[in-house]
Amino acid sequence: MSTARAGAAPVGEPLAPMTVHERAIFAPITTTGTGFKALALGLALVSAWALFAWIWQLTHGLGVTGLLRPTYWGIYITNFVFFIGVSHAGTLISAILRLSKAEWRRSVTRMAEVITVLVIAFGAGNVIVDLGRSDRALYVFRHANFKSPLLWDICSISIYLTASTIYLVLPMLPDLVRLEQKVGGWRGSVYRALLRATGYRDTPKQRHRLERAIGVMMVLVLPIAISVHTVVSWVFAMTIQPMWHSTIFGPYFVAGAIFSGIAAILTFMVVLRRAYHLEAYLRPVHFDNLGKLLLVMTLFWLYFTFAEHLTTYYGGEPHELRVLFDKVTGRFALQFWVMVVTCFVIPFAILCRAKGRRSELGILLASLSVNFGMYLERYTIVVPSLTNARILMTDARYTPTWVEWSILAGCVSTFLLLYLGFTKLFPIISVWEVEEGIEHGPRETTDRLATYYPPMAGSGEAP
Amino acid sequence: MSNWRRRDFLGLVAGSAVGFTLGKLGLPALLGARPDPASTTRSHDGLDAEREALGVCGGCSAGCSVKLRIVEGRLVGLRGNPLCPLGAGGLCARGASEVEAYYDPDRIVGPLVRDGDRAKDRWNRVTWDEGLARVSQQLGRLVGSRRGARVGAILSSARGSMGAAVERALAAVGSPHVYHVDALRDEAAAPFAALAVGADRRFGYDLETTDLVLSLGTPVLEGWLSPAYVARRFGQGRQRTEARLRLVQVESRMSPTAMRADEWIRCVPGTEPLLALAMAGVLLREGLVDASAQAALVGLAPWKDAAGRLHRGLRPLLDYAYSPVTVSRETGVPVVDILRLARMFGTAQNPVAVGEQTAGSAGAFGLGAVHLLNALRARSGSRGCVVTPDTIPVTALGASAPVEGRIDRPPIASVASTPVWRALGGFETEGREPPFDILFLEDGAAMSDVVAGDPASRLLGKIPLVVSFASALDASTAAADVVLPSTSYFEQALDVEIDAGGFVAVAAARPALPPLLDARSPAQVVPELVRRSGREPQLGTEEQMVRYRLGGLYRARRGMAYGTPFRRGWMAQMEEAGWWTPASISEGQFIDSVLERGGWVDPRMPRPGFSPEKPYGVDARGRGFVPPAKALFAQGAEDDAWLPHNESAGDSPGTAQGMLLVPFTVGVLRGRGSPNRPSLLALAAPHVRAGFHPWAELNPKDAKRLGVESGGKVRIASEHGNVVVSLRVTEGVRPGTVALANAPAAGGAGRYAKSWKAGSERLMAGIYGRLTGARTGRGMRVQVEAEPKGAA
Amino acid sequence: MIGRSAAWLTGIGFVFALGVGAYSSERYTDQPFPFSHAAHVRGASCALCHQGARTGPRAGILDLVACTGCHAVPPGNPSGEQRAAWQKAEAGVALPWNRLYRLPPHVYFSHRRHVVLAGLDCSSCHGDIAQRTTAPIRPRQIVKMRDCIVCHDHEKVTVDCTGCHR
Amino acid sequence: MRWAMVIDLGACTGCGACVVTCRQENNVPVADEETFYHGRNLDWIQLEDQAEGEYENLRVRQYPLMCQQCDKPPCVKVCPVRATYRDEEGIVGQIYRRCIGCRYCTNACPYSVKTFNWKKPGWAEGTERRQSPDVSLRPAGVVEKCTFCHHRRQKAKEAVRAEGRELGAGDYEPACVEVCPAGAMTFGDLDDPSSPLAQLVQDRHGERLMDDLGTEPKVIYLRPPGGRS
Repeated sequence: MSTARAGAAPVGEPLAPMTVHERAIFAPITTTGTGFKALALGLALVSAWALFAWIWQLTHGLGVTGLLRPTYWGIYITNFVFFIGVSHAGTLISAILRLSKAEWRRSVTRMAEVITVLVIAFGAGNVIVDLGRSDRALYVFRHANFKSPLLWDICSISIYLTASTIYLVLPMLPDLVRLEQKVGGWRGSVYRALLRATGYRDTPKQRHRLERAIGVMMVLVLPIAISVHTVVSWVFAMTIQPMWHSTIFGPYFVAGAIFSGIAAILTFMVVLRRAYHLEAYLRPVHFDNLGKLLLVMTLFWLYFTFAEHLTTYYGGEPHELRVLFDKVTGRFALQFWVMVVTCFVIPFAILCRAKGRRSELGILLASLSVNFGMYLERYTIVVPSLTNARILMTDARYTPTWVEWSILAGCVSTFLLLYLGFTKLFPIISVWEVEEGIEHGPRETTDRLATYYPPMAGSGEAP
Repeated sequence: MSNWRRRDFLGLVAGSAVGFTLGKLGLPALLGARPDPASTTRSHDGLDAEREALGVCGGCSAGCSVKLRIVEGRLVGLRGNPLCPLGAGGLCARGASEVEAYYDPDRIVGPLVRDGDRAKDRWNRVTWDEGLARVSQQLGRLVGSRRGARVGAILSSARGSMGAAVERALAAVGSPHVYHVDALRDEAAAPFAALAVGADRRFGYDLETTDLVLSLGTPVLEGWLSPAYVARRFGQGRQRTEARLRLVQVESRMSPTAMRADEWIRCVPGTEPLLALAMAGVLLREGLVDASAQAALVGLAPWKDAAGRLHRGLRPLLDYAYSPVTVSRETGVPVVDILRLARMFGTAQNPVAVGEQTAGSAGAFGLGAVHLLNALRARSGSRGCVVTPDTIPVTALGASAPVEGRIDRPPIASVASTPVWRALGGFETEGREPPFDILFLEDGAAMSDVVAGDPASRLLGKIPLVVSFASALDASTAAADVVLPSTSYFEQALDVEIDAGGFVAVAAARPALPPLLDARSPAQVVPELVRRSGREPQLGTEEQMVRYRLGGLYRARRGMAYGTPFRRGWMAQMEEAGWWTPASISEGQFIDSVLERGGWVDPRMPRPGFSPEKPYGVDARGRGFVPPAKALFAQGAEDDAWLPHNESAGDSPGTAQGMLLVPFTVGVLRGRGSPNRPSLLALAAPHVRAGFHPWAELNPKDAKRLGVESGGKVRIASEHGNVVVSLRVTEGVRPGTVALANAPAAGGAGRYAKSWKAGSERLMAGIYGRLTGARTGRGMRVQVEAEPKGAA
Repeated sequence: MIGRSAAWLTGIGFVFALGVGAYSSERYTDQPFPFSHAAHVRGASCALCHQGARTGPRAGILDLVACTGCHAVPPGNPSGEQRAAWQKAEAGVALPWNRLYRLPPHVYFSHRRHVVLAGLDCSSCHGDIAQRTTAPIRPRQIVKMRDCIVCHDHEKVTVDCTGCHR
Repeated sequence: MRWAMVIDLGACTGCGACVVTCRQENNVPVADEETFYHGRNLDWIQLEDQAEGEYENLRVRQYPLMCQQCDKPPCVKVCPVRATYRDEEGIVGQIYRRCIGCRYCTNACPYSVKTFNWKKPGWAEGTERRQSPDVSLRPAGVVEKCTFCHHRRQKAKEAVRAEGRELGAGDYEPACVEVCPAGAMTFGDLDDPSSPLAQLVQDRHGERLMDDLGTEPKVIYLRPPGGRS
């Protein structure tokens, strides 16, 4: 373990040599290919277009969307739930992996945590875009009414944002120290400023305290993440709208969040592996394990969806049935059945065979289909219940307009842009964890294995 | 900013403090006082400048008195006048939307003269002098050449000061042609029904004590008579505990009236009169008819006339041709329902049967059958519901116009008159020259019977000069060469004779508001035209005309200014006993009190229409004739011609294959004034969520068969024309039939009403009931097919 | 020597504050015609001229026309423009005063309720106008909802939103 | 004091005068054809109907539907800024200056009677002259609803207090109640047993819309006695 030199490297000091892993992982930071520039430019264009669409909506009012009475929520609130769902990829999964000491987590955790931190902003941002009077958004704090699930939402999401940002930055500190020594140029001053702000110089004492902090955050982030998507589901479940007001929404949304979270990481792992040539660090075992997790979540999702729709159907309450049949056989049948196919049939078919889990194309296909499916799932939860109001009869149908699609596209493109930006500034894989794993991993694992079985005769250990 | 020392911080604080105080104190003095720009609005004289004024509602020809709320000279609200005998404080939807019509953004701002021929819809704005000159030249030429009779006026408002002024002015040039087209009354059927009452006089419905309304297709709750009056009586009747009003609606389509009826009798469209005949037969057979009423009717049993010829009696006809079984097969109504209805009608205390104003008119004899039911149930001493109020004793404005030469003579010499547009159509079909060189049209509602391509509309095209008084672009301005926009009723001094409620009343008001736009009332414009053409109509200002007419009420020593129901009841008893105690001393005071309270009413009970004591159409021995009564018999018509019978669908044209057409009129869009009212266009049919354009209704079974769905477009074609309208699929339509909306006066320009083109009246163009002359689509079959999306 | 940066800081602070001070200084409004309350009031109730206060929501101000009732000649030394306004007033044409207090359209505030029913004295909101010799040039304060709520709470009167919001 | 309304469906003729007058009284902008068919009209009260059965046994019940001024309003609970709330006298107010337009309350309301200003309300040229001074114009992006014409209560309270008495039955009624030609609507205080409203609720079979949802609505619909419709 190369210990960093005490104190910051004075300006102009020659850069220290990199280890083999550092060279591989720091490579994407320093070298930016033309493909990256083209992609960044494309994404920037989409984001600019989305900004134009939002300003257009601000000036012309929400009338430019397709929303109407009684379907008052549509694409924006679907975006909100979807992006908050995707955000569960990071902290929740990397926290679980760290807790369970799964050694294969080391090269995946940062990638996931970055998704969380960046995508929450777009989830909450969509609520602001959805407000009729976004200029009065701060009234939510000035005249807060804590009886409203929206307020619970705001609290839990802001806590979750802070917690996951801390949970991202803490494991980055050791890497920052290495970066500051080994990567110069303008990035150097950025790393120096960050390090000076935290005063972290990777001394053994500090490293020990860091690991204990990560341990605390690892435990703390789990309940917060669970609370976030439960509260997001309660925004719908607390009303008495048919097929919203049901107890299954809490766990259903959390399962859905983990489900779309894993899908999101898998997609990013495949793309980053190919783009930044990280084949050495993202081995088939990663895809295999996460693929199994995704398979489990697919089944979980199917279980929850089936349970919800069966209870609604069997209960036979007229308003609920009207929404159910509108989903299953009515105006939303296409979205509903495409959702079932993309959320269960395709992922299950690919992931249940090891070959599927290990093949790059299989994983990409499965995760993209789950991402798409989960977006449709949120759409078929939000819109049909509102369209089939209990007594208001209306023939007008909600069809999203270009403004809504542009803002959705803008959210995705800006998120990817930020993600790319992150990879250009910080290592996407946590170098010190990987190296620590290589050194201490095998020993720790074997020690741990030993504790699983009865002590060998004569080894002198306590049973 | 690399390293902050305490000194830097102190420096910043000191600098800011000094700067702020200087800014707060010194600068305004330097720049000079700047008045707050937003504060230059006028401060008011303390009071909110809010006042209330009385007016007459111009939404239809009923003449409800309304109370206007005017804040700072702006008309802001409208309520019913609590003293009004019609609405008693309530208003119908059209009345409530009068404020919207008053501020209609597409209202005509000033006199217009057409630029180019009538096809091109381009107008030039002119001053009033130019506009009047354009018309008075032609009028002068006619008057000069002794052909003053070739001037006509067709008005849509009820008889009143404006109608009298126009009549008086045209009489001054020797023309008798002032006709009233009344959207509320079935213009053609009303006189015919009066014939059944045996007296050529206005007749009405006094619904105060009615406990059963049997409606054979009449849209009772959708703009029939005066909607405010009918709604009030219906509401009171339904909230009574004893003798609660029941409404039975016989109609093939579930209209808003059928929705609220106690019973909705689903019959084959157009066969409503058959039910009336079957019920009459049951009443007679089961003796549910008052003996004295039966005795007063001639023609029930076979009888001999003065010349000794034997005539068939009505009862054998009813028993043979209209027994419940045959009628049940024809109408689709189960026999048990026919018997139950007849007994219900027979045992009700104060029933009334109504059959007028059905879009597919029930035909003359259908109305005869409906009023036969009323005649059979008339009892001595009962007030009855069909009443014949006396004439309203307003003083006529000078000599009344000559009668001969009027064009509304019917084809058969009977008292009934023919709708003026049907009569004009007659000129066209017979190839005669149009009777007018100048025609005045009050507004689109005056042309509600005219449909593009009709003989009447073709004749209208031939009339050299058509002048419209409409206040907004509508059907009449489309046909006109000169538009002399009329002021709103709230800007005129006027009185309107009320004949909707069967009682005798006149609504009157002074101008509540100054003219909003450069408009004048026809009551000023027509006399002015006549003066400029060289004749003198001897008419004063509007206010003088109104006061002169109201003077007659005082001299008639009857009635009182609008008052509370208690005062009306008390005054009625006094008048019954022969006393008349006006609250005011002089005629001037009486007229002022009438204008201040909104109108004049004669509270005495209107005389019942049918009553044995006063037989109708008396024969030699003083006995009345079975409706439609004596006049037809007098012309020696064949027996079955004058006895009430059902004009079978066979003899009305259009027996081609296809679905039965059920035309219906949209209640809120019926009436006069601006058609461009978004609130009403949105209220056309809340139960099928239709509005702003005509629509068709199909039963789900038919829709599936035709492969169309709600919201799509369908093409409906008959021999006379075809229409593409949006479709609504609803269970309220009888399988095998297609219901099609129409609101003739609603069509026209204006940003809200622009897509209300022709509805079912286009399909029925040119088909008129033989006797009544009303447009009828009874028993007409049409082809219905889906219109591919994206087509026209 | 206080050092270069400190001098800079004071300068920037000064200019910045100058602008803030100027901008936030209340605008003030003068009236088209001079009027001295002191000369007219002498103990009479405000509602004598502002009759609206007793009868309805708006207090209102008498027009210049009323002044021509007593004054034969425009009082004080009127400018040419004021003299013309006076001639018009004598002919009965009202001269609009400039409004000081702005009532937002969503607020229902009635003078009668506060003056007659609550028996408040005019000075409690408008301050001591009676002694002024010149017309007040700015509202005593820009009335915000806070001010109403404070007084309503103090007087234990309802602070129900639908009471004043419309 | 709990203001409530009774609508006698036996007497209501479905003429729509209440709908037109409400728009006029409360400065609700009119909807043109495109807004109407796009489901963006802002009516605070509208004629809603429930149909059952097929042509042979079809029964349709049409009734005016406005905010039911619930005693346990689901919309008040969910409003994040307390812009909609139940006032001291049972009317659910909507404060347009605080509403942030999140439309959570419109989704929580089972009756869907809250409307939303999708765009800056358009007043055709000249029609702004018919705006009543008593009610403020709502900006774009704000939810609006029927408040039983509470601006009339403000003026009525002032007038009544000036006469030195408290608000009694008949001093204040919404515009729709005043204009109803059939006299089908009665308005009054549910807590005052002597008011005509309370008697009507007891004598006739009063029915509340979806009262199994626990919202305790205060608009009571009377079915016609014995009538089959």
